[in-house]
Amino acid sequence: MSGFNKVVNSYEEAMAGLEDGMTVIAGGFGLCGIPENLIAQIRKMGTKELTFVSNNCGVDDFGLGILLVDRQIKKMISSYVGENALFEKQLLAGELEVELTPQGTLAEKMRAGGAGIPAFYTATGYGTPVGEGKEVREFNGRKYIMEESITGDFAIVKGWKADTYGNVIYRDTAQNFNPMAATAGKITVVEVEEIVQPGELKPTEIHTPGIYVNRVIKGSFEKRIEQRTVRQS
Amino acid sequence: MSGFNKVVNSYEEAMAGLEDGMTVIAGGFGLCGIPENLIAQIRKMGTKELTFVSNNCGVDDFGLGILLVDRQIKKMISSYVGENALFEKQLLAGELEVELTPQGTLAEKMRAGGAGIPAFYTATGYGTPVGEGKEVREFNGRKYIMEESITGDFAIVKGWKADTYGNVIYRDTAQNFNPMAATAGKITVVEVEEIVQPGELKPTEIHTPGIYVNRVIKGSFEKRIEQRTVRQS
Amino acid sequence: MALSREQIAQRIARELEDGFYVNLGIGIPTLVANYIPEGIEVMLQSENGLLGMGPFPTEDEIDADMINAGKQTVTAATGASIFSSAESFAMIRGGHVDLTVLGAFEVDVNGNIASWMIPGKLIKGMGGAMDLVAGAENIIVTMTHASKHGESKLLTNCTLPLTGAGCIKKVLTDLAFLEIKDGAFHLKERAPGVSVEEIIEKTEGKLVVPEHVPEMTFA
Amino acid sequence: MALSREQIAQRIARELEDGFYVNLGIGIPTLVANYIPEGIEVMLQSENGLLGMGPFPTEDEIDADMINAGKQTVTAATGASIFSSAESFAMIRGGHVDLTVLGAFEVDVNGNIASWMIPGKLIKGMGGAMDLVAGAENIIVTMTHASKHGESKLLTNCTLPLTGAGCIKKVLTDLAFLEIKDGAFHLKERAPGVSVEEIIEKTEGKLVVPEHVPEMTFA
Repeated sequence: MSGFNKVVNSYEEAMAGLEDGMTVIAGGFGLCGIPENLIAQIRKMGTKELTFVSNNCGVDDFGLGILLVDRQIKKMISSYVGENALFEKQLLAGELEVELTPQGTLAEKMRAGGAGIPAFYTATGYGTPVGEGKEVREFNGRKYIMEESITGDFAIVKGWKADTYGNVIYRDTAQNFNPMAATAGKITVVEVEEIVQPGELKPTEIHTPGIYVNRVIKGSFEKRIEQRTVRQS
Repeated sequence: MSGFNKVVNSYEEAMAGLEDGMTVIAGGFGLCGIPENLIAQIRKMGTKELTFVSNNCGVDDFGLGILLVDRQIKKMISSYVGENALFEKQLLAGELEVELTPQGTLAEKMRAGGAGIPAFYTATGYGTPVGEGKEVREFNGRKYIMEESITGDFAIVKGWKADTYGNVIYRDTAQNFNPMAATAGKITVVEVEEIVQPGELKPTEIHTPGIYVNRVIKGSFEKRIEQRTVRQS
Repeated sequence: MALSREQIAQRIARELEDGFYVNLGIGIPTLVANYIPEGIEVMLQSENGLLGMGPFPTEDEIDADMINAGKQTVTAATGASIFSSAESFAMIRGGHVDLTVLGAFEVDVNGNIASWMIPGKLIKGMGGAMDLVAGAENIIVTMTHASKHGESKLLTNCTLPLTGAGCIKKVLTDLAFLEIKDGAFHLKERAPGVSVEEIIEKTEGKLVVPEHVPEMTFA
Repeated sequence: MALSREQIAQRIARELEDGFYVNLGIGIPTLVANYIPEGIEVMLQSENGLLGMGPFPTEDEIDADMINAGKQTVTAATGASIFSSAESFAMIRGGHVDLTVLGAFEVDVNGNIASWMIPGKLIKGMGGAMDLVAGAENIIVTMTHASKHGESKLLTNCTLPLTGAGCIKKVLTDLAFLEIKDGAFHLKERAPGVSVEEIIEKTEGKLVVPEHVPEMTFA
């Protein structure tokens, strides 16, 4: 078996090594493109005191929200949270810490983390509570703040198709934060809808090259819709 | 005609507005994926005192090298230059300025320029001549230098296919610096081998979204090979 | 009379130009898409990673992998591109979006905007709003001119925590269209039947009123 | 006897592990690809934007759009991915490449490396070398132990402008395999028939020599 075969056959194996107190970077936007089965596995494992870096925190009974039930999350680094009642309750009770981060800054922090860039400057958040305590510097007459990158002990990612080498493509807007998350984990686990053989994905269409990926697992997905909006046909 | 139709029909139109003293960011690696006809047009226009940001400077009679003949280039920002005799002559005579920049830093400077990030930190070049005069800062016990981003008055890019809206895909390793260059020009001009209708490129396979592109032109290309290496079949 | 939500959207739509890439915030800004003038094409950018947002899907077209930044199911328009959040905010932060329309709680004479946080209330987060206001050259803020209790939202200094500093140049309220420059609101247009006096009364920050203030007209 | 180019490549190849992503510099490092041990698969990263570099093309397969970092025509291996220069150096700078092999003019006891610039000679540029040495955890430098005039290239302090500071831990010369730690070269192996005395004589920087220095063997 090739040293590049990243496929694992159980969710236990997929999340092996996750320990209390670790930082986990998760892909997804709202409930779209979230690694729902990897999250469910973390619920099952009961790992505690986790820090999650994720744009959102799911809803009451789906996505990262399910990790609130047994208080598995210590801290969220997110741009928008609170689509669920339990989150609010734990936040107000001081049982949960939140570090609100502008969405674009969050995406760039993950990318920078994966790319060996420890910090960058952005105008986003200058003069706001987000900029408080951060270094301010002027470039070409405009003020910017310094933001540091983020890496995780684990990254959990939802792809569409992967080959056994861990090359991944995403489907439509389920891409979102997943490619950056994939680069920023010490151990990156990708769950996908379909696993194909190396060579089946076109080299120029691969969104996440296998070099970033440690484990690949095939799952089946509920893909819950948050805001079902339709027009008359 | 749609306001999104970026197609121009002559190289004069493609490079209209280029003036003496401007900065031009060019895609390409060696002679691979270079905007050869846009470069030829600049030669024809005779524009002078140009600063080029490009990984290389072509060869004697092809690529950016042809702009040396009439001394159109004032300065090169590149990671590797001097594959041609004229370059060496002008450099030694002090007629040409070169700012050598590590290849990865150069790629990131272009990306940052297009992405509104004025500066970032990298370990690349710390403790070397590249780091001299640059701010040094420690993150997690390691030393990094601050590098500022680059933008250009023009970006000249070689794509494979574009639709009329300016969405571009690149072919194989002719991608290289082109996607970053495309984001970093005030006016971005893309020459391609084929222009297709909007909707013909799959949304998730587009490498450069049309929002970055101002003009698209169809060209025909020599695609010269620098190092022809073969194996016996 | 104060503008309706639809009239606000209609008025904003007049700021659109052919070939604009536009980001529309949640709420009233979203309605702008319904009033794009004849002969003008715009492409809608949705910050979760879609350039070229189409209409809502039909029942048959619904796809959980195809949503907008408001988490609503959408379709892709012809010529759309789909990309990562990092790429999406590279576009936004890099100033490539031609127009951003978003709501706010307060704006002030220095172009500051507060739109995401009311101390004492639960804070849900800023989402992409801080990136949008920091990245765009051309922003229209839309909001009611005053609170239900008659307190002005166009201030000398924002009282709420900011979303962005010194970045707003155009405000459309239910009463007026104003530009912000040189430390003042400049009254440009008033809603049909709304008096200059009412606007003066409901604007706490410095207001510059020209001799003639045209009334907006709606078909 | 000093190692041949092929023997150097063979010895480096023994450092490969199954599943390694490897960047091979121009020159001798490129030859390593010819000696990948049985039962081991590696993927070659080429910094112009190719992960999974295959062999040179046949005459029929030659394609100007398919080159490696040495600007040679190449092919893509099965399972390859192709991407931009920014993505390629994100991989490199981010430490995702398992092994980097490159040449040098000098290395010193502090892990400094000089490989790109000889003052007074024409400077062509560093290409990707500075990114490669700054980004990789695991680097093997390969070079001759001494110049043609017998001057050591394993120094107390590099004399030429650096490519990277404090980043080199392993050096393979034509005479020996050495590790750099705690401010010294540690002699690990010697070329067949090369005496420890010769290595001591040709190493200017502090050299730690263990009691027994095994001789490399080649099939």
